[in-house]
Amino acid sequence: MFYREAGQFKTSYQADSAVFPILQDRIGLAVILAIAFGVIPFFATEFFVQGIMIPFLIYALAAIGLNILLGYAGQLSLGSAAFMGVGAYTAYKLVTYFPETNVILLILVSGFVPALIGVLFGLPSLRIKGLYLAVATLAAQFFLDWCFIRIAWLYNYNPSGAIEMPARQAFGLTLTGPAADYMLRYYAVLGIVVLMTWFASNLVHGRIGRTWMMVRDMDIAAQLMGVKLTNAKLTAFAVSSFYCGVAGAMLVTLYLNAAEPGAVFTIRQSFLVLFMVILGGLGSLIGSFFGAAFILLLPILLRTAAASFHLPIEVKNIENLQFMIVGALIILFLKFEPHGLARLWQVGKQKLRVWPFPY
Amino acid sequence: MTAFVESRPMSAARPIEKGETLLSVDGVSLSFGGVRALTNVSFDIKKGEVRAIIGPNGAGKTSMLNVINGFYHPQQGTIAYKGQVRRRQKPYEAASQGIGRTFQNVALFKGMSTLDNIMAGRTLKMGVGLFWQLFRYGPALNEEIEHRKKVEEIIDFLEIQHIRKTPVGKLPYGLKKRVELGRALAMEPELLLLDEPMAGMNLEEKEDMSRFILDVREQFGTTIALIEHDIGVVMDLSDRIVVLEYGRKIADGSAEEVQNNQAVIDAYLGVAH
Amino acid sequence: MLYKILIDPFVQMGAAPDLLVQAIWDGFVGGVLYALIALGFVLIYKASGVFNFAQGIMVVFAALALVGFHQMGVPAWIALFLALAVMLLLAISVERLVLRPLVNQPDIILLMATIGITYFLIGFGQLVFGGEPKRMITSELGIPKGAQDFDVFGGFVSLQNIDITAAVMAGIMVAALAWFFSKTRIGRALRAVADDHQAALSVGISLNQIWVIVWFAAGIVALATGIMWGARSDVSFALEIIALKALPVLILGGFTSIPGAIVGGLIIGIGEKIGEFYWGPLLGGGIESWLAYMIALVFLLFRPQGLFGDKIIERI
Amino acid sequence: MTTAMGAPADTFPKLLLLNAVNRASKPAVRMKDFGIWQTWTWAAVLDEIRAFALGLEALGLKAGDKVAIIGSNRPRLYWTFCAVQSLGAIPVPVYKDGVADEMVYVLDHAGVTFAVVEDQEQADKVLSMTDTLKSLRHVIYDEERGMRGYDPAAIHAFADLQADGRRLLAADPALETRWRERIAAAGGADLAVILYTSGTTGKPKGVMLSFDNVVISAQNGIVFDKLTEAEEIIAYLPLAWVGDHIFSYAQSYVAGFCVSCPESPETIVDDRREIGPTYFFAPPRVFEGMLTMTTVRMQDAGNWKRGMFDYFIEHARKVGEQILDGRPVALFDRLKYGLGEMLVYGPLKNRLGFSRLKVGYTAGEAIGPEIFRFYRSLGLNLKQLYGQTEAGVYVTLQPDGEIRSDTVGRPAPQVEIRIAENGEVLYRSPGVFLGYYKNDNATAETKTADGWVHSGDAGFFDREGHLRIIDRAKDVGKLSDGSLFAPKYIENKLKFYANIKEAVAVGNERDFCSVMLNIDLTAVANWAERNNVVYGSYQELAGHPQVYDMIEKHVDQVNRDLAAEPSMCDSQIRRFLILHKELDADDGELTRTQKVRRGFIADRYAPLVEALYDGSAERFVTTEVTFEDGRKGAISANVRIRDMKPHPPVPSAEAAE
Repeated sequence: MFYREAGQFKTSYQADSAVFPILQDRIGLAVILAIAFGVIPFFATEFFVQGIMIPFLIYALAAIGLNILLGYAGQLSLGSAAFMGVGAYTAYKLVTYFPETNVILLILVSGFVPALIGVLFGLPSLRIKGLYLAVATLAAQFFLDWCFIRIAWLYNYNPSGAIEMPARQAFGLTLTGPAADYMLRYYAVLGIVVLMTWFASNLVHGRIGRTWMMVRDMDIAAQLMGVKLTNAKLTAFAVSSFYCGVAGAMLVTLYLNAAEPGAVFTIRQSFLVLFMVILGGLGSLIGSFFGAAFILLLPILLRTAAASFHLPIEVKNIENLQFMIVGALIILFLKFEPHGLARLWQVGKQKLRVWPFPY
Repeated sequence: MTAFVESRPMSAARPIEKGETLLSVDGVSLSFGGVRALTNVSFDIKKGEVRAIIGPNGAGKTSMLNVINGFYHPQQGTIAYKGQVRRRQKPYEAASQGIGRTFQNVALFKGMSTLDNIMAGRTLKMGVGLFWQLFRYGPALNEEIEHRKKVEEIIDFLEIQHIRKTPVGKLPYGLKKRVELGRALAMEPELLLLDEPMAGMNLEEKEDMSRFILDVREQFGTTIALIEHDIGVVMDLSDRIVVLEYGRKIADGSAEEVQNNQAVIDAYLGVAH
Repeated sequence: MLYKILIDPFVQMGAAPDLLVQAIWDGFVGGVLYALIALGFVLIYKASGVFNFAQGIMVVFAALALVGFHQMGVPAWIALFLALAVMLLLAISVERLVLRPLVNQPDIILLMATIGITYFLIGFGQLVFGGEPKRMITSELGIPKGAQDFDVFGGFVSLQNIDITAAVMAGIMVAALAWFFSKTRIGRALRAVADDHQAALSVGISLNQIWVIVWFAAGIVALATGIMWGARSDVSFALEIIALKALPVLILGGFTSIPGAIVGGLIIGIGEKIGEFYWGPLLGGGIESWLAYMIALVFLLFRPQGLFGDKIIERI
Repeated sequence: MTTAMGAPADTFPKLLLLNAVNRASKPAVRMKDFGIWQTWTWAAVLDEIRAFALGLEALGLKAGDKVAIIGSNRPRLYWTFCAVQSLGAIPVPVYKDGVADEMVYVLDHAGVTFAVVEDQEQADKVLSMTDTLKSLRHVIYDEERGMRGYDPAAIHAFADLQADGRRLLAADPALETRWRERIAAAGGADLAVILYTSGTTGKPKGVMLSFDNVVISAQNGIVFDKLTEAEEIIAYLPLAWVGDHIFSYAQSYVAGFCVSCPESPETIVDDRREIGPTYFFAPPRVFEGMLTMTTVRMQDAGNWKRGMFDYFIEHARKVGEQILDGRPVALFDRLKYGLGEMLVYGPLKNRLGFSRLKVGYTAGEAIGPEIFRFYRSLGLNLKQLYGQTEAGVYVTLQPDGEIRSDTVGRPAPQVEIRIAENGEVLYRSPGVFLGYYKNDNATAETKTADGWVHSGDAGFFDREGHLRIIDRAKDVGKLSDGSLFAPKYIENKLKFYANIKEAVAVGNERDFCSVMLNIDLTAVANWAERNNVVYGSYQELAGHPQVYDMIEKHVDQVNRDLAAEPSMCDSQIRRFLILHKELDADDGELTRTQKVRRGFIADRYAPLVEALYDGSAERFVTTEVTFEDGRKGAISANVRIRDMKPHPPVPSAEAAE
């Protein structure tokens, strides 16, 4: 309906293969970015920024990470939280060793360690597929989670076993530690997420992304097109773990400030990210945002609904309801819309494009 | 105006000049856990010819292609490609040596568009690394555009412009087959293996596909080995034909020779063994 | 250090064989429980090709239902039957609401659906029965308490009666399943399903019925497992994590083999006990949480089809 | 419009040279090829044309030679016009999908020595005629696919000729000077092009147009509609049609705007949407097709959406044209129209590719008033013009704000019109053709010594000074009771219905009017699906009783309309039938521009016409058909006839919908 594509013709391949070839989409993206950078900081409450926007962006990045592996390269992983954890602990160690260095830089660099470990645990994917691989990634989940508890060096021998973020700066502004300003953190998280989403979008639209999708859709044919499965899968593991790692690093540095041993990067967390990907849409970057928003907002919505309708629901039961709803939605989506919310978005967009004709 | 009379397009069946041997299969045997798929099969493929492999169901035709492709490794026998005998070759190595392939049951990347599927065929020829890919700029973009041009030539050649951006999952069967041929062509193969390129097509689609196959040879000089069930099509298209039955070669020669071969007639009429 | 890893543990084993036997026994009992979970899994995988991630949570759910009914004042044995009824209801619902709509979907989709079931059951179970840990109604069901002590190699080994009961029950259950599969009409049909869906239809049983039957069978196994497990510790959702151990068991045993599930369960159970007991201290303890997966992972690299699975031949 | 030297740019080669200087880096032509819109600037076009012209010259093309151009709308074929003209030779575009007989007649009659063709298909067609075409020496093809193995002495690739031209030019730069001198030497009065009219009767006639004819006509059209070099148009009509020649070639050169050529016939709709033309020309058939497509697709829409669509279309019908014409409209209606623009009209125009349309024209034959109003009510500045090949297109044009669906407008600039006593329209203008090629008799019959041309159409000026065309002068007849019988008028009313594709009315010198109809397969098949009507073939569908019932309602509605008009009341349709086959240009039933050839059809289906008047309820007929490849066959069917009850005359002038 809002699309007026008549007259938007492409005279170069560069324009034709752009990520957003339609003018209206580019405008839409610009509006969203403008709201994220310019409107939210000035009109949103602290709770909204600190309690919703920051975790939403961080989890969206984690979901992008898993989506690269599962949605684009077709490799199931149940260990995303562990890779987030590796990123978190790397960041913690880095800020300990390099207190003067720009913390944003350290957060980004933190992705390299999980990338390496991701490749290590991705090695079995060369021999095994699908369901078996899921079990292999569980090994990563439990082993790494165990490491976070048992290897005292990781938490600087803190007697409580927890990590606590010291105050660190970037560009002369304090971003971490309990005293950091939430708005500065928001900008840091937003900047990192936008940058990395842009990178991810470039990757999946280019040669490497195509290779991943080839492996996902038909690995035999991919080999006969000259794809080395080893390289393709391990790159996916590396990039995916890098993204999860950076998300994990942001989680402790810019959101939680601290992490109790064995409480944050658990298998439940892995499932949470997995659900974001499934509900949001396999193989869709925007879906990762939808999925993260949905999973994070659901408890808030439930609580609000319970409060506004004066339903006699205890707090713990809201959590239980949330479990049930998520579980049921997973099944419903798999049945009716395996490509998740992103697919609904796509269909909606397509409907608007062919409007007034039926889709 | 006499010149015009002689200048009809060349007929499809006209034999082209025999070239050197491109691929030779020598005494190949293959079995899966005791089940024999191929037994002592030998034949060769010459540069520039259309070579057909025919035979009843279960004759081992697809296994033969898989051996050539490096997907299966024969227990006995050798395969020499461009004069070089190869050992336990991986499929992607076969691809990098110029062997392209289509499949019996269309093996397209179903989550991707026609364009991306054919772009996938260019994978081997692309190589700009992660850094530029992240920015989709500079070498990465140039490479993408350069290969897009090649891909567009193939799209033009196969007359599939109208489905360029359609996800392949939505295409009718005949078009899927055509896209798959396009994907194989994008590799610019020297040897193109076609596994039943016309299976499940109607007469008109078969005619189109036959024309494309001959055009491929004419335009790109590609050597073609194909498996096909439609004997009429095979006879029209191929220069030479290998006939397999129960994993053994029972005949090899021109369409005429094969047609008059008693063993072939028996195999096709289903004489009991 | 190398000495500590390679030699010292074996010296310890030799020095105190009674402790070794005790460790093996403890591992054996844990292994039996793993094996039972894996068994329920294999049942479902064989008949419907579904990788049932929810098998672990079904164990918890079944045990919770049993205890929950009892807490509501229902006598233990009736609660047992009610719990069975709940599992039947679950089997029917799963078939209706999950399997039937998702028929012919890729494996990975079905796996994710069972993760959905897992979450649903967690929420539903806690909502209905409460999330706090509960005591299993061991004595009410007549399961013996106490322990038997045996003299071994100069020391003594203590076998809990509960554990013995568990082992015996597991044995009975495996035997019953074996009998069911080979001697009954439905059992034969189930086996046929694994090989050929058409063949099963010709026996006169619809696929949907078969799915209900195997899910119910898996539910019974889950209830039995839940009772045993609950008797050893509390009934709580912490079991969920432990139940995931069934997955490495399956990797070892193969997804389709009942003997594989048993042997795999025992290997994992004994292996992780011994590993924890002798090597754990070197690593700071708690290696039980991942050792099983690591064993499975290493195993996968060398024999992806499992001990008893069929070799996977990839056809193009 | 003068060249650098100050001489008037009165030929296309001169205009090209001018544009290559003044608009050197502006786009001149685009074609969607290899997935993107490949673009040539005016400077690039000059280079291409010069290279090709020099190549042609080297091959022996001489001034006065005739060059056939056969193919679809491709930049190279358009360049051929100018390249040929730059050498003083004459381009002769030919309908590419014509049957061989027709084509061979034209090529032979024109005496072409060169043929520039699109691809192998057209090359083969021309080559198959070489026995007849003694004068043909060379064939040049654009698309190289499949062209290996042809004799290189007589058949050449377009690109190869250009390469020759470029090589020669590099070797001898003076060639260019001589080429430019020759261009400068030509003048506006010279013969520019020969366009063969498809003709409703008889053999095609070659209309000779001078540069002046075409350039001045084109210029008049540009001034009239204030066209600029920024216009975007899409070329999709046959090259041999005067409309395309003026709009896609002449006006592009004169105004300097860019012409876009679609990728393939299957992608025209998408390509049009991508380009979003600002200036668009189409015969009524195209607009009918789009409306049918819209109607059919909207029938698949959900209830609420269809309801919304119908609601706003209804509103547009009420106020859309007033708003377009700048007449006063109530504020509320205007707001509602604005909402409709957002929800329906805007998106619909976007889907049709008309979001940027500045002015659109329909011509060739009368457009159904409802169809015409539909587009105008959406806010599209669609206008009618009346034109002929012999006039260099323009005879009359509708000025902005004076648009009526039933008139064709005022005389175009520099055109004089008078009505002959028998009602025939005569015109005289600078665009009036030189004569028919090698056919002085026909020229004498059509064009008087003082330059007046007989249009062959009957018409009159209304009180506002607008010309109304009733029909072909010779087709307007009378029923046996003496009342007026204007078959085309009736046919157009019928064709407004999406389900009716063609209609042929008979009744001249007879007691009453009856019609033979063609159903529209797309629309009726869709209808059949929704109504569970099972059918196996077009023929079966056409003869289906339920289809007859549905069509009967349409016919009845037309009768109701006719009853409302005093002069037409007596020619209400009393009987109708649905033809068992689609009228087809290959069978000679339609002209190449898809007009029905009424006389031919009446002869061909004489048994059916007889049945219409002898009271039969059905008649068995066998009809010969020509297939695409030229083979012939026959189909037979039992065609049913329905009787209709005439409506009494309605005193009020208000026609029901």
